[in-house]
Amino acid sequence: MNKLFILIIIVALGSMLYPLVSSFDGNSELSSLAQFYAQPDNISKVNSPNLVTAIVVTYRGLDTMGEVTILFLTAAIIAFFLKKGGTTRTLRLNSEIFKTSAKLLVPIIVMLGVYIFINGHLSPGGGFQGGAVIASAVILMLLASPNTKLKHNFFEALESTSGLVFVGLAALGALLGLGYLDNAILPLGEFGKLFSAGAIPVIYSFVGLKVGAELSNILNKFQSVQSDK
Amino acid sequence: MSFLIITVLLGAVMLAMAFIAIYHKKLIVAVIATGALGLFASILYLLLAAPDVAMTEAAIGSGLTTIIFFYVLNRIRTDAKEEENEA
Amino acid sequence: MELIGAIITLLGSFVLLVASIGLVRMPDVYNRLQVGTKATTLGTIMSLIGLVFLMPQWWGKLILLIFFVMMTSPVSAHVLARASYFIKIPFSSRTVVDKMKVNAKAMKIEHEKK
Amino acid sequence: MEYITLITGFLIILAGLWAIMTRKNIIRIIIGFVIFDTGLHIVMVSIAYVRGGTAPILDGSVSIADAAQKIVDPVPQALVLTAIVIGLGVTALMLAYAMKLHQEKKSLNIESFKDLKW
Repeated sequence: MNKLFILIIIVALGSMLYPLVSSFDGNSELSSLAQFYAQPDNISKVNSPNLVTAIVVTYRGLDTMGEVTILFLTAAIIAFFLKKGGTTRTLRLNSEIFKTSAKLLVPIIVMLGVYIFINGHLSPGGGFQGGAVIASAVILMLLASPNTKLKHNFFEALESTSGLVFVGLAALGALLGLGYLDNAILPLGEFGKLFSAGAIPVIYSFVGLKVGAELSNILNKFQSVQSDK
Repeated sequence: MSFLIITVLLGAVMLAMAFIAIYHKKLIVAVIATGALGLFASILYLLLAAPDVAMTEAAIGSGLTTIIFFYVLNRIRTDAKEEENEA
Repeated sequence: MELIGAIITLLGSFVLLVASIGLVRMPDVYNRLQVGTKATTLGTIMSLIGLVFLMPQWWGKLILLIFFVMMTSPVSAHVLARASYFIKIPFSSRTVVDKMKVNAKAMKIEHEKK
Repeated sequence: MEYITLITGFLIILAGLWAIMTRKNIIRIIIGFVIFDTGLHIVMVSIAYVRGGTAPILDGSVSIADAAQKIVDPVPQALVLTAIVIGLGVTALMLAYAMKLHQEKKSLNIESFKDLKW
């Protein structure tokens, strides 16, 4: 009876979604907003080849700021909830092969993450992807040797500093009279080179550091409440 | 045309993965199926010309989410064992 | 040049095909892991070497990729096999030698008292 | 192609909703939320697709002048990019709650949490 009721609700929702499918006839051209972003004048004003990066950092920069705030809040709440249990932990020793290869791989993966968010305005990638890659390097390190104490203060200091620099760079644009989160506070440079697109690589690098530190913090919290038996 | 076939196949596999994730008896298999759903979704994003989204989904949706689920499952399993020992 | 690259890539894909047949044919987890790692690593590396011949301007990236495959794939299979040994997944009935049995007791160790 | 992905996305959304509403185990409800998220992202990205378009990255193949004719819509992609990262944070938060609930009641069944019912 209960399931029948739920089924009716879902079928009703599906029939509400049906007109969206039947009236959708595919896009043959861009929407007006995207055409505004893709105009040659506006592209040369931002000077970033990757338009997604331009939108995330500059046009919709406030959204990114709110997103980073939400991530910070979830990390803080998780840290508040998961206090470390004081139990004795019995773990199997990892094999030497795994430990050695993890030691070799972790710096390379961190370097790959840094490469991804530094080149975020030239190729696919950016702060969020790079942060996720850095967090996966941290999880590899934690899996290989579960007793490593991550330097908690270091991660928190990194996260706070990057957040402050992000907000500071955003406010600098307003102070210079260009607009909040404008990227023209640094020289725009040549299209398609590494040092171009004004403040976009700088801002995205700090976003990447912040996201990486936050995700690492969350994973470290989840790892430290384990009690393997 | 080949893109069309690949898309249909991917969609069918994704629906099957969602079904497994909902109805399989073992929680571990359900979590793995969720991760596989994320991985197939990242291929779909690549076909839809969104490489940025595909990278994010591959790193987060199939990697980190699965690992967090496994940490929680491990913790819950050990808790349940302790309870059995006491009782 | 292109012919050599194509032949090496074809050989690599043949090795991959053999690996996928072996995945179905093998009796237990450990044999499947061995097939799925050794043959897959060789096949991937051979395909990448063939690509070096086909696209000579990508050789740096491709050699980096080969290095990554050689670093990650065997190690992950090793860790998987080890974990499945410790949670006592049974061998197939035809297994004769179990060299891990000797030091299984020495593997447990106490960590982190608080 | 975009029709098929759109329909797939909607079906995955409905599957996630079904999982949220019928399952009793809390972990499975969270899995339902993850499935719902994935379907929503697929719908948004497939709405952004333009027929025959390339990725919105202006390298050698796409020049600045004809960018507006060749690329797909970058705005929903940027929104989905941040939504995925938020999804990880929210999932981690829900799992932390689930862990705490299991510590309190030693049970993951949603029907054993009746403290606010009377």
